[in-house]
Amino acid sequence: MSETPKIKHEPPKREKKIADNITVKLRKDILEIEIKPKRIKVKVKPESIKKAANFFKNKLNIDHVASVSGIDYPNDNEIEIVYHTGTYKHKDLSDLVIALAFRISRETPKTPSLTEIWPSTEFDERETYEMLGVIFEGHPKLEKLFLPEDWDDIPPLRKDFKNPRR
Amino acid sequence: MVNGATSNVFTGKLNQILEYSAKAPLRYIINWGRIYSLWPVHLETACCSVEWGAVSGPRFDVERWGMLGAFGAMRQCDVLIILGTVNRKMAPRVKTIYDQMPEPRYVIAFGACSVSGGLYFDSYNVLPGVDTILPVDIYMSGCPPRPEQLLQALIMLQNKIRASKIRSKKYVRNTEN
Amino acid sequence: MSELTVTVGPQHPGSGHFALIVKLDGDKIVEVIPDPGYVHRGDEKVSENKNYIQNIPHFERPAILDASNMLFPYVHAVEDLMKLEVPVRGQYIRVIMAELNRIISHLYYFAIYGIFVGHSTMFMWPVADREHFIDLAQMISGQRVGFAFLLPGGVRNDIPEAVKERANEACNYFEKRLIEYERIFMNNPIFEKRAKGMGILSKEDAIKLGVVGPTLRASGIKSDIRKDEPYAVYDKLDFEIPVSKDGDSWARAWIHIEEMRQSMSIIKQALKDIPSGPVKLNLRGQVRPPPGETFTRAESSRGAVSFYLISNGGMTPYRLRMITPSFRNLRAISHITKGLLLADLPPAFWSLDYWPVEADR
Amino acid sequence: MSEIRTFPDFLKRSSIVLGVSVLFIIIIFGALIYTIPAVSNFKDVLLELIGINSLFFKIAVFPGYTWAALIATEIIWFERKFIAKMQLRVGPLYAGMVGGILQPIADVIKLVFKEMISPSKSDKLIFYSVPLLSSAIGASLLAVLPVSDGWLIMRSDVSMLIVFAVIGFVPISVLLAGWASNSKFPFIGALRGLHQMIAFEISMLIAALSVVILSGSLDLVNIVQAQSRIWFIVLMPIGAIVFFITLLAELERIPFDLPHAESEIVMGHQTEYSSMAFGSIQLGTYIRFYALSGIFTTLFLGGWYGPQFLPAGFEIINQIEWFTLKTLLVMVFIIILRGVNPRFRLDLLLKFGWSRLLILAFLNLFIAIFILQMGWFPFTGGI
Repeated sequence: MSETPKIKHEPPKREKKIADNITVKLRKDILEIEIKPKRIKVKVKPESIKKAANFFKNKLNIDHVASVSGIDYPNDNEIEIVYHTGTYKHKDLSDLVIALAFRISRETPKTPSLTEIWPSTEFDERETYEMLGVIFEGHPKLEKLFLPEDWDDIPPLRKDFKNPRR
Repeated sequence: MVNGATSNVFTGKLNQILEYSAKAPLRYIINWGRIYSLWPVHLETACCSVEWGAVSGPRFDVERWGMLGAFGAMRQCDVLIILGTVNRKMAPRVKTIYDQMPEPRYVIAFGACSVSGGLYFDSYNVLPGVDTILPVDIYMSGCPPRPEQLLQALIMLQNKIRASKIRSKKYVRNTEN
Repeated sequence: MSELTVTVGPQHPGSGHFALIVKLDGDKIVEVIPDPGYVHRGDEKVSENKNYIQNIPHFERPAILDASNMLFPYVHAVEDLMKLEVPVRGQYIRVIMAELNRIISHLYYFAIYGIFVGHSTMFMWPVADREHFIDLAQMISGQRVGFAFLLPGGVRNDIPEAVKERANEACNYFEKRLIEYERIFMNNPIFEKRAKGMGILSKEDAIKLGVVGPTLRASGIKSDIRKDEPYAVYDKLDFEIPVSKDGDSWARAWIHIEEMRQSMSIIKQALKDIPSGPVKLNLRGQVRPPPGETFTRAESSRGAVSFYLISNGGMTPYRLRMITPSFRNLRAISHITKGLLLADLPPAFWSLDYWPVEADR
Repeated sequence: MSEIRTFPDFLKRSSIVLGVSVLFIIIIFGALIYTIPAVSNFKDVLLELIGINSLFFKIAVFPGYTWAALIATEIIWFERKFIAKMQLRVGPLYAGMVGGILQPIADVIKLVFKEMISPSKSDKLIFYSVPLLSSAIGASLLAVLPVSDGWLIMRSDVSMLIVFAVIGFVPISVLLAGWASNSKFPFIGALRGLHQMIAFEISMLIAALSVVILSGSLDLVNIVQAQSRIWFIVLMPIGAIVFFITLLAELERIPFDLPHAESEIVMGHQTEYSSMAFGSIQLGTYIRFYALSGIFTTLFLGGWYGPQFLPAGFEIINQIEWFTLKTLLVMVFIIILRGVNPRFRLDLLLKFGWSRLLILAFLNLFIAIFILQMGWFPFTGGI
């Protein structure tokens, strides 16, 4: 992965403007930025996730997180975590979904929790914790949400999870 | 033999005599009462509860057979309808609820998921059918079953009860003798 | 500290498929801790083992009373990756089914709301009227609730001719019934006393918690994916989005009533404007998106439902995350029930239209 | 000794008690026969004791327990059927020949032969005595209920006070049930019941007091006789409304069914009761339903008197029929209210009870005094 952010496809105007804004302000933290109509995906370094989130919230008016998704990549030995964010306050951007993605190591999956910045991530981070085993540091209540209390297998959404029923 | 549990000085062996002489008509009456008064427990385990709502609604109206809409406390209930998937977190709760119900009690497995796991047969968190933890009386296929199917299941259950014998000893659980 | 902890659910007439751990001080709620997971079936993992067509019935099971709306973002995601253009008639039929489903789902909402405030007639009436719309959906798709009607590339079959007449009949009948609902339920003085000013979710909190759907609109934010990011043919249809400023339980119920009115108007318009032509693309069973990822949204009856699909070009999805509205509204339960009385717990949390199966997936 | 599991088991275990009570009854009857002077023949004595004019017949059959139980069970059927019609349904249909009329009987049979469960840490004695207490409260109200001029079980100078004294036991039975169950939801339900009944009982008493002031008597028979020309509901509509609302609260009917609100606290104080224990609580509630509707008829609807404006042909309807008709109408009205109303909340209920109903009740009391002082009501003290 290169140091300078690169842009895929020919981007639409409005999205490009926002992407440029992000690129200028977070130049050092961004690995890659992907633009599609109404969708922007910003890949950042894992250590600068809090900085990026703060920038999103304060400068771009991103006020809520739709979901926290975790994707397991056993071949790269990494887990990608994607925060899909959006805004209600900013009427013009209501159709825009900005994804904030970063990859962490599969063996020691640790990342700071974003619950302080976006309280709406609480349950999503808990779900990612139990489904992929990602530990969100600073989360107020990092416990099991959906899985049974006596779950003793590895997190089920990891690709090497062997389904006992299949 | 005369002992305190079966007879006493006032009634002698009257209980036993009554029990033997009145067995056949009594059985008919008791079974008739049970047939038309099946109260279900209010337990929703998954999405089939939508169709349960339709069954207790006006078009299918299960109250025609004396079955109330879902009933609050399981202490007064007779039927446990497993409305859909039972997963590993729900399974101990379902078992507890079944244990708390008074005898005689019946179980209807409503929908493919509660019969065999259904659409989720290969899920890591779903039981392969509720009969792994409970004795099931009636199985209903469908995902979700149509409301008419529950009416059919109800009539099947009624026929089952009608043919059953009354056994007074069956309900004694924790006795020494 | 004289705190009493009661567990409401999973076997409780006022909970459904999940549990609420309620801490009480006297009759006042100190804290409500939701305990979901009683219907968690591992949909996201299961979907990784099934191909794109087999997955269709899977994704409507989480909210089976809202089947077509749940499938909308899924088929969009597959179509987006495969670059498919759906025939216009197919899109119109999709919209008709989605709006029928919205009415069916909202009526179920009112049925359960009635039971939760002890109004048994309000359970029976919506369930009775729901059957009319189920009949319509059954005419179109052949199933009562789980239609599996939307496919990547269109819909499964064309609508029969008689639907138009029957739909108009049902809508005209139901418009009158809605007035009766308002009379017996919404404007009932006891219900007004119990719902107005109860379970308030302010505009700021709604934004902060990121809630969706009628809950969000009741808090005064005009947000609806059908308007914000028009999909299918929603940009060609004329409809309003009801918004309330109160943010209480009553406002949330009122939004549902108004949305049913709008849905009926959409169905009527769509049936009038529907062009002729094919209803689906002939994919010859080749539903196999190229590698890539996409994030699609649609407005289900409970709010925005989103699918995040990552394909590696295989027969099955590499990772498919479904973000359901109930899971997002789960965030609001402990927020709005704080400080209420125990008696208000079931009506307050049900006003969010929280469907546990959908939240647990 | 094994635990009591079913109702027949219960009967077996309690057969000693039954035997002793049968013995007592024989002794008492024997003593009565012995003490009655001028014993002409056995048939007369039997008629005296259990004939249609005897006290035994009145207590056991009409207007006593059997009659009330019959009305109670059939009102359950009627309620289910009527509510079903309001809700566009059919209701009970197949149990019994005519529209499922035997539905409550089926329920009772099933409940009798069901297993009896008591929670392991419950207070067994209190737990099993509450169903009996509940039935007893309902039944003892029947004692003073005047169905007609001559037909009542017991005439007392203070029969209205007896009614209120007996009603005072209801909160106690509710509290005992909740306490003895040793479970959370019954406990909350019991406390709710206690709150609700105490809040409404005072208004109820004051509303009834205005009737006493006008009629000048605490005797229910005199109260009815005072209404031979004009019913008290015409003179004191506010009092009638207050009494009716408090009646609903006392009977735990919707919209005041908070003590056993299903969606909130499962079944309230009845949650842990199974089998016939639950059945007799329900039966007691429905007998109380009948008895209190009868009290309302007595106090405000002119008891056994028909309306005065009716043409002559209606004289064939006798007093008992008028009373039953009016009582049933009151019951039907209460059932209709169940179909169209949601449930109240406790704080609203208490506010309503203490700040509205009490004031209205006092207002009504002043109206009654005013009417009396102005001499507009000349029939005080009966005719």
